[in-house]
Amino acid sequence: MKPMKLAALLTVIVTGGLLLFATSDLPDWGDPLSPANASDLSTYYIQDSRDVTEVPNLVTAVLADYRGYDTMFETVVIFVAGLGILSILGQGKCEEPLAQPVASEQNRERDMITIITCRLVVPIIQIFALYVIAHGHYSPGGGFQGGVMLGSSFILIALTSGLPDALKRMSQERAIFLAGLGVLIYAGTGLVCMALGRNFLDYEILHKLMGGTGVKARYDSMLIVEIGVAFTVMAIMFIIYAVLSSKGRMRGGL
Amino acid sequence: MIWSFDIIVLIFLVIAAVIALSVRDLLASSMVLGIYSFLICILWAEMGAVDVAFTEAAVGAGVSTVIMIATVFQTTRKSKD
Amino acid sequence: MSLMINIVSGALILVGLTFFLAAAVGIVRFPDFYTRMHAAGKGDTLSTILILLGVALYTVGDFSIETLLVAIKIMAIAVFIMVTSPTSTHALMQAGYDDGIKPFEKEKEDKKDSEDQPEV
Amino acid sequence: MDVFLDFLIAKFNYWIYVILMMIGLFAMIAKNNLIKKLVGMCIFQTAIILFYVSIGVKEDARIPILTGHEVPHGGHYHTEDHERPYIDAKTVTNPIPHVLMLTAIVVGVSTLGMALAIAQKVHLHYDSLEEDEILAKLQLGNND
Repeated sequence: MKPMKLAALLTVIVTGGLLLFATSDLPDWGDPLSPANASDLSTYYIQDSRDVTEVPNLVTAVLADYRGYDTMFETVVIFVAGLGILSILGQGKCEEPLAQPVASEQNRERDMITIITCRLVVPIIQIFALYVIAHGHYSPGGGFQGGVMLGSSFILIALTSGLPDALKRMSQERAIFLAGLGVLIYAGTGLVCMALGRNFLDYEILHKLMGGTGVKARYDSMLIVEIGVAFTVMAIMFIIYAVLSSKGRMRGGL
Repeated sequence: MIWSFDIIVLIFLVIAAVIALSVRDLLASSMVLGIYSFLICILWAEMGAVDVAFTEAAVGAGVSTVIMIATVFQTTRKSKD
Repeated sequence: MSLMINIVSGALILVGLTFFLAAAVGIVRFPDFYTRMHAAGKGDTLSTILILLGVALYTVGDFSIETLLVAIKIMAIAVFIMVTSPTSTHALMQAGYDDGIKPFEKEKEDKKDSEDQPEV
Repeated sequence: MDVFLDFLIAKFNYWIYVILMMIGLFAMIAKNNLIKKLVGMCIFQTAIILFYVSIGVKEDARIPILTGHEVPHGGHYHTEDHERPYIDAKTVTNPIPHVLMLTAIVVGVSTLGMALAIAQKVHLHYDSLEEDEILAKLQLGNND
């Protein structure tokens, strides 16, 4: 293994030296007039996107509206990753004994203090996650962050009172259903736009269904899309944990 | 942006990365990777990317570390390098 | 009035940082796992709450509904930390106990070497 | 001294990103343990994301959330009637890199989960996470 390490070191030093040399051509850190910062596109987003969408958080506006196509397929990537993990490790057919003694499954006494605290804390986390999803237009947050927080609240249940307890609340089938539902909500919004005669994910036309003006339709459909993202992310985060912590058996766990 | 704060956090970042790769216990390695994620989260908050920092705080310190530890628990804790 | 609030909040933050320093010194200097977690759990919780209290007081300095809302949010964080931080310390201790870590005993250390300070 | 300090502030970030990236690359090539390789992958990935985010930084700029905005009540959204203040693009951080990288982080954690699942599968088959041991067992299997 020694020559391999030497070759790696050589590669890294050469590549790093070249990249360090190339940094002299980059614009200064924090330069407001660098090509990326002074481009017409970013100036447009900063100056005009609030008038067009009524959303003060520019990141949400660009994420869910202008770059909605990109975000939709990122959601699909997450969905596919969850399915891939399930198909690599899932099945629950593996017969080799558990790494830890089976006692951890049922008999091990769970700690009362942590369970009670988590019962206290999990609803607060979930409410805060819903707040993050719904308030993403005005503050940092949105579907991805809220979804991860919702997923981690289920992970917290699985960590304290055991994976079976968490699977009772969010079974594998339900998680996959919710993940698919999230993608369906996102793509369905786009398809409704198409059905009304505009391009895919061009929310402005949705005011015919929701009432109000085109601007309000964009504002509202961003929330719908974020909810779809949150469903997918929540379900997939929980599936990843549930599969990895139980080697795909969906029982036992940490 | 506060450049002095930035430089300090960046130096800590390199230290955390080196420790995460050089420690032989994989559990400790995952924990240090969680610290690394949190330092990056601080860095992004300082750079004005609040949404990215929020995501990293939820993902890096929450989910990423947990699934890493779950894998280490299910496989093996020892590492030869 | 504003100056008074600034002084009080600054003092609160300073006291909190002192406790933080004490907790950090405790983590380094205490002899075994349990005492270290003792220092970390108690010192961290108290100092974080004191610092957050100082920040909340500083925010209320120029009083309006918005700053009051921000202060209430900060205090909500403090309450959350007050519930969760001791629990996480307890869970860590429990895990260490289940794993069979022996607590530090003074007598055995004395037999080994008669130094005043226990080995870290 | 001032010239040197300005140069340091302007370029120090990029140097550290390159160093982090190279640490990750070295770990991915040279480390023997599969989990260590994944840790290296994480570090590499975050270095690239750091580079992207730092492109959008502007000196003395605010976060990309506009304030001074009153929420219209009762569904009255007359954008033409509102007096919008002119926003100087220099005072707001560039939001585009944030958007690109926000999704990259969440996709990154799901790919990390995928990689960990493959590592668990490898451990299930070869009972080891060390590269050389796995290769030795593969050789053994081929010789049969």
